[in-house]
Amino acid sequence: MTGNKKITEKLVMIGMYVAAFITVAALFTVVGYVYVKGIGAISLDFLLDYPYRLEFGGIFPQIVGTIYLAAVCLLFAVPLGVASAIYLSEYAPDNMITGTVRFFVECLAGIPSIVIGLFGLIFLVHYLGLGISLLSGGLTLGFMILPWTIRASEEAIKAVPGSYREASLALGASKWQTIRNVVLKNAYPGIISGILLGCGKAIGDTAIVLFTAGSGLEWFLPMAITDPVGSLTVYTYILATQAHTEAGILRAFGASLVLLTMFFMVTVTALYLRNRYVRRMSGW
Amino acid sequence: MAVRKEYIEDLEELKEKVLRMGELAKVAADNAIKALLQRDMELASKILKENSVIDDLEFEIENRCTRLIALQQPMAVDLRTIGTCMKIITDLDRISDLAGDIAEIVLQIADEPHVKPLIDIPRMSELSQGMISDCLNAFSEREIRMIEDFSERDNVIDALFDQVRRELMTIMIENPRGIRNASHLLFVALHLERIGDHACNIASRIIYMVTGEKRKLE
Amino acid sequence: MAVRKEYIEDLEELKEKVLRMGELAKVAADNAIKALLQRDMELASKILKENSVIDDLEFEIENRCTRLIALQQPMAVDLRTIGTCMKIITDLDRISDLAGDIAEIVLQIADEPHVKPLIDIPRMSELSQGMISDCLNAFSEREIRMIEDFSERDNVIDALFDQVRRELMTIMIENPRGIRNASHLLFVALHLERIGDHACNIASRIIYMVTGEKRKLE
Amino acid sequence: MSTIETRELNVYYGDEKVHALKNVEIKIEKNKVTALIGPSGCGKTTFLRSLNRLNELLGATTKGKVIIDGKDIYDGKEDVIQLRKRVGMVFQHPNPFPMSIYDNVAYGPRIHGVKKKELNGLVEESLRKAALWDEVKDRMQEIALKFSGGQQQRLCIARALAVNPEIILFDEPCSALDPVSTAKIEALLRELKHEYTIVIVTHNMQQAARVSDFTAFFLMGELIEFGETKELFERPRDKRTEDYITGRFG
Amino acid sequence: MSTIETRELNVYYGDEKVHALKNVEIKIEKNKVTALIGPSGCGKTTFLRSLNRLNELLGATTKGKVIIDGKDIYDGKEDVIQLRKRVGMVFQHPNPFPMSIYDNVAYGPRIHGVKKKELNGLVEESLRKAALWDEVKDRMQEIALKFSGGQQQRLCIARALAVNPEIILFDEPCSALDPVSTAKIEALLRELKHEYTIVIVTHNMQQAARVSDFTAFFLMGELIEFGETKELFERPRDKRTEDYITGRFG
Amino acid sequence: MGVLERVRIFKFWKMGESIKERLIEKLLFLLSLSSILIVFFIIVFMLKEGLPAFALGGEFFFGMTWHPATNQFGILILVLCTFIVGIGALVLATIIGIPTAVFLAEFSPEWLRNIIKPCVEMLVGIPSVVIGFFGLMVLVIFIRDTFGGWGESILAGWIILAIMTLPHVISISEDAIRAVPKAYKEASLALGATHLQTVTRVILPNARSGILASLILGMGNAVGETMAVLMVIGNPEIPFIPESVLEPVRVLTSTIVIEAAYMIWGSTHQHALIALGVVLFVIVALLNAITTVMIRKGMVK
Ligand SMILES: Nc1ncnc2c1ncn2[C@@H]1O[C@H](COP(=O)(O)OP(=O)(O)OP(=O)(O)O)[C@@H](O)[C@H]1O
Ligand SMILES: Nc1ncnc2c1ncn2[C@@H]1O[C@H](COP(=O)(O)OP(=O)(O)OP(=O)(O)O)[C@@H](O)[C@H]1O
Ligand SMILES: [Mg+2]
Ligand SMILES: [Mg+2]
Ligand SMILES: O=P([O-])([O-])[O-]
Repeated sequence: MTGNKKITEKLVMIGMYVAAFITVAALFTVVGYVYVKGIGAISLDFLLDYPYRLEFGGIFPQIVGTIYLAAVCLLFAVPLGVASAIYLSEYAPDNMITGTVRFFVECLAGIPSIVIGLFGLIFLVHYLGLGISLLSGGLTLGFMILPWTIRASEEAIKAVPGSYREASLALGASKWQTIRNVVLKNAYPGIISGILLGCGKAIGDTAIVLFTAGSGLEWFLPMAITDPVGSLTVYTYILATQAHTEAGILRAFGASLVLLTMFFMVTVTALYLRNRYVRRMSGW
Repeated sequence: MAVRKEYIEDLEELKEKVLRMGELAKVAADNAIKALLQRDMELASKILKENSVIDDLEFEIENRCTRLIALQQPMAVDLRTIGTCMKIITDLDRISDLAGDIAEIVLQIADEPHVKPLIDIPRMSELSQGMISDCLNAFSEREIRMIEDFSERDNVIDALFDQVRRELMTIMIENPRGIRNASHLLFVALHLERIGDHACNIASRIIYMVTGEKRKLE
Repeated sequence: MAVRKEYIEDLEELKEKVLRMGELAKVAADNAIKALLQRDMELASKILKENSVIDDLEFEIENRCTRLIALQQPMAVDLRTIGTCMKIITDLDRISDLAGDIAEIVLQIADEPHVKPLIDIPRMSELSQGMISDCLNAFSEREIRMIEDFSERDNVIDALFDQVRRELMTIMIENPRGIRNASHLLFVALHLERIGDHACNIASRIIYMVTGEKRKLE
Repeated sequence: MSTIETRELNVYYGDEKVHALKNVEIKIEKNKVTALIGPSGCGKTTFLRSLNRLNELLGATTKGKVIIDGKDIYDGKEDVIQLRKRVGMVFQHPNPFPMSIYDNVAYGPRIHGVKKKELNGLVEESLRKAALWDEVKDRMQEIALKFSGGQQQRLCIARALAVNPEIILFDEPCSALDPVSTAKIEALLRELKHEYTIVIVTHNMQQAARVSDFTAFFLMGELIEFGETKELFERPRDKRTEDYITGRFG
Repeated sequence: MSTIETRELNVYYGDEKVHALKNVEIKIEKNKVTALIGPSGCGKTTFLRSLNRLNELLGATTKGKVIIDGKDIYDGKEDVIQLRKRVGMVFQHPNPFPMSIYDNVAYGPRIHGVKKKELNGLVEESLRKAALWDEVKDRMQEIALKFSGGQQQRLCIARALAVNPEIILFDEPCSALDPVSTAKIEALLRELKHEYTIVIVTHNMQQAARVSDFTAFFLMGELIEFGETKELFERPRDKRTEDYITGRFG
Repeated sequence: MGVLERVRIFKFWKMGESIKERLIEKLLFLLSLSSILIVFFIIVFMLKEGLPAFALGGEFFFGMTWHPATNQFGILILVLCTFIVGIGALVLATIIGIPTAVFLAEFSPEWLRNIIKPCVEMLVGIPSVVIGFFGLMVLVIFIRDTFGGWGESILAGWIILAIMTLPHVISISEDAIRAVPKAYKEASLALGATHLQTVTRVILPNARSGILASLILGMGNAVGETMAVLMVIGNPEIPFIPESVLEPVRVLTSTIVIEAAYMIWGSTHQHALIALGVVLFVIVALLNAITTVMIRKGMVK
């Protein structure tokens, strides 16, 4: 190998190290900054109190509201999504129609959440008169993650080797028995991990919640499903853009910190499950 | 854990069959000379009748060998063993055929006494019997010590044959009435000499089987 | 497109070698009788010398067969062909040995005239030569028509042998001085009869090779 | 322990574009091993899979009759679940489920509602029949994928045995295995034929000749020759069979 | 056209947890075919890959010497690129690049800076040597993956030949092929040995006996016996070799 | 008689099975039908609601001014700015993301990969409001202090969006690179190619379609991203064509969020906003469709 070639190779290597470093640095900077800034805001009061105007009180209703929203969203999207995935990948005949259906599902998976939020605002909140509420917010979030759930479940189901299906059928198992005992049994970690990642999306979404669920500073817990509900993202957004006091900004950081922490818990669980699943499928 | 159990069992069975065939050929040759000595026509007919058993056995062994070779891809000592089996059964068959030839001679000359007391012919027979026995032992034990001296032993038989021939020739010249009997005895001696040769063939095959080296014993 | 080209070439080569060996054995047997008729000691020695060529050929063919079987997994007609080759070379070797035996006899009796004009012995030789030729043709052409009647042809040889024997016996009784020569001629006739038998063995092998059916010709 | 007979069996793939089996008529005897041989793509697998209607999974169209124990399995009345219970199958690549050894074998019986207390005995018996018991009896709870290819394949056999089939189909069961494992599976096949009717696809003619009683030779979707293995390999009747088994193909 | 000699060759995997080769000493002659046989997991592939240092990819640690033409390739001074140029390799599964036939063969020469105008001749010559030219000469621009397994494997051989190696390593080159393709590759090996030193791993003993001049038998990482193929298969010196080649293993 | 014998007598067949099978299939069908209907309904509904705005025709699609107060609804500049921000971010993400992906898939030591990979995966889903907040508090101020101007600018949008797009680009590219069969790599190395040659000549060409797909998908994400962008790009009242990267702009998403708060029900403004959403949706859907097709093609080949 000529010297020239060697030097080029060295340079390319250095370039790659730099790129990788930037990527990692981006994460650590953002997260680190939020944690460092936000840790000062964290106290029991902050976590358990109700907010009062822009710069007072805590974020208890927002934490609970975020959880409520995620719950409603999952309650709606998961059964529909998983069932659709099973039907599409195991039962639906492989023809033009299912092909088109899949294509649209894929498309919807990429729709910006803001557009879905707009739909929720106009259709659910106004046309159906559900108002700005937990129900509207949860459903709209559900719309957003529905295609995501379908896709993730389908992928997990497809990852189960066809040979398992054949083996089961050849043993005289019926189709549903095969799906339940072989396909789902092997796909469920993948499915759950997909759902959790969707859940993370729901927790982190701002625009939809802002349009359909509440204005962020709710100082009460929703008593009914038709009550408005607060959320950490909107709270952060409002404070970040409208509070101009130290205390307000600090609260925004505190809320971000809590939000990030919740998000990390969900994501780490999802990634853990997925890795275990991948390992298992690859034969260990 | 034993792999290819069936194959190894098949090989064992093959060897047993060969030994059985060897035993039968040996007994036939032995009986042929017994019948000659005692001019026992019944024994002679029995040998001829039993010849077909040996033929069938040869046929069966040959089929087994082909089957083993074609299907089991034997290698090294196994391949030599099977090759050896295929070859020595030809010799064994020839031995039993020669025994049959002797038996036929017995049937033709049993009605009159021999022109001379039979001494060297039994000696030849004894020697060749010993060689066959040793072959069979060597084969079953994979031990070639006792068959390495076959060249000398065959030489002894050849020498005896020459002696018998000269003797019978003299008798024929001296006693024309004994010519028929003598010429038959001459054939018997020739056949015994041939049995010795076949034993040598078998021995050199067995040496090859055990050591992997070709050595011609003659 | 020819698959396993090398294997098929090997098979062809094998067959050629066998044919060559057959040719050599046949020539040896033919020459042995020629030498006997003309009491040609030189020719007889030549036969004995060339015997080792045939032995080497047999050894080589056998090795080739083993190699082909062990490595190429022959099936059906190929397997039968190789098996047949392995077996008929034994018979061919025996034929050439018997030719050698006749040649040795020639060396012993060439110094004196034969006790009788040789008519039936050449007839026997001619017949057995014809049988060997037909075998070789049948083998190379895979055509068994000409060898299916070997039983009858062998019977003719056997009958001739009986006749020669009876004749020689009479001569011996009548002319004791001719006994040495006559007994040698007796052996020659016996050897020719054996050559016929070997030809029959070869023929039944070839029939098996071509048709896949065992038929005993005797 | 059943006979299989096909009448004018035709199988097509993809809207009859590929005619994979052409008028196959064969009679497979019970308690025998029948081998299917032929060059790649000749329809061996297709034939095998038409015997337990697993072909349907690949979108094949089947015409003609496959008569198992006197009943045509394509007459529309046959229950495919029952059929597949009676006709077990072992595939080319070992495909145990990613569960424990025990669960793999127990899978079929559980599906078919065998009682829990009978399960242990059944699992053991099946593993014994598959000559695997001694190797795994202390490792029943380990995940099947940890075992060697040969062990996995025998596990698949045990799994098939556990639902108590009458016929077992093997599609090149040894092609992914080393010679030692292959020898074990072959020995197993010889054992199993006393209780089951066995049909096996193989590319290896020596293997076919070693393990089978009958052999069928397929060529381009047609059944060219069918008969006793010994006969077929020693004296094939058809020139094409001979050319194939002597390696002169093409 | 080179000799290979190893001295106290030891190879470990995964932080020396697996001792895959133990003190292997062997001398491979030039212009001969040397076959490596042995049961699964005995280290054949590991040995082969230690000859072109492809083991390093799998995180293997190598100790001892591998001397090719008098130079130890593990002495730290050897340029691994040059080494691999001299020591070509053909893998178990045909792995042509998903490019045209032409580009596949031209890949190596291009990497090594062969001029464009020399390329055509080189490609043709390599394909001829690999006995593939006649089959592909009118289809040079077609993508390689369209061809049959056997053709792909010969293409891989042509690709290896194109960088003009001295030694070629084959790791079970026929195990994924049908008997007909196998026969062609074997014929090719016999041709190639006139120009190259060949080392081949095979599970098939008949194949080893058919194509090789020398054979090495490995067992659990050790070289048990090495010698002329004819000798080794007819008269193995070691009991373990004999047990293995006669199928009495274990 | 073994257990198997007894099992043979056991009656497996339960009448319920086949009915149950069919019920389950019907249920699954209904559920999947409803989710498909929801998807269709959302699309159709949005189209219908946006119709009055689309009816404006050229005025809507090619109008240069977006000023609801004066009933001017021209989206051209919005679309343009959206692409300016999106493409810039994508370029940044490509420059950093692709080498990172190659590094992760081919060169990184195992331990380092175990650190970087989870980071990238975490980065994917970090709530955009958090990143936007960070951008607002740090980046905007930094830009204002360093380069002058408002700080809330295209440049800030680029950087923030690049951070958000980066993980998508890296993950999908890395998967694509890893999906290239190891056999190709071994073959190339065995021919004496260096690792880098192998990567550039064999691995990257084979991962090409996957990598391109990752870029297009990244673009879709950038275009559709809302909160983070909204918080850092300034959003001037009346959108204009920017002349430098330090100027604030307004994109499709931010316009929707900001104006949805005060739109009047049933007004053209409302329809125009929905139409904006539809345009956004169509752009993203097109990009996604291209990606899907490319990934499919890559796999088939
Ligand atoms: N799912 C399928 N769709 C379309 N054609 C198919 C399908 N499966 C098989 N075929 C075609 O049907 C024919 C028979 O295939 P089959 O798999 O039965 O062959 P085979 O004898 O098992 O071959 P092999 O030995 O390679 O397994 C082939 O031409 C094949 O291309
Ligand atoms: N990448 C690896 N990491 C750890 N251990 C390995 C690795 N590759 C091989 N081994 C181990 O090294 C030993 C030798 O393996 P190798 O692949 O050389 O065997 P082989 O003789 O080629 O077997 P086969 O015939 O199955 O290909 C085996 O015990 C194997 O488990
Ligand atoms: Mg098949
Ligand atoms: Mg290997
Ligand atoms: O077969 P022979 O008796 O002539 O050796």
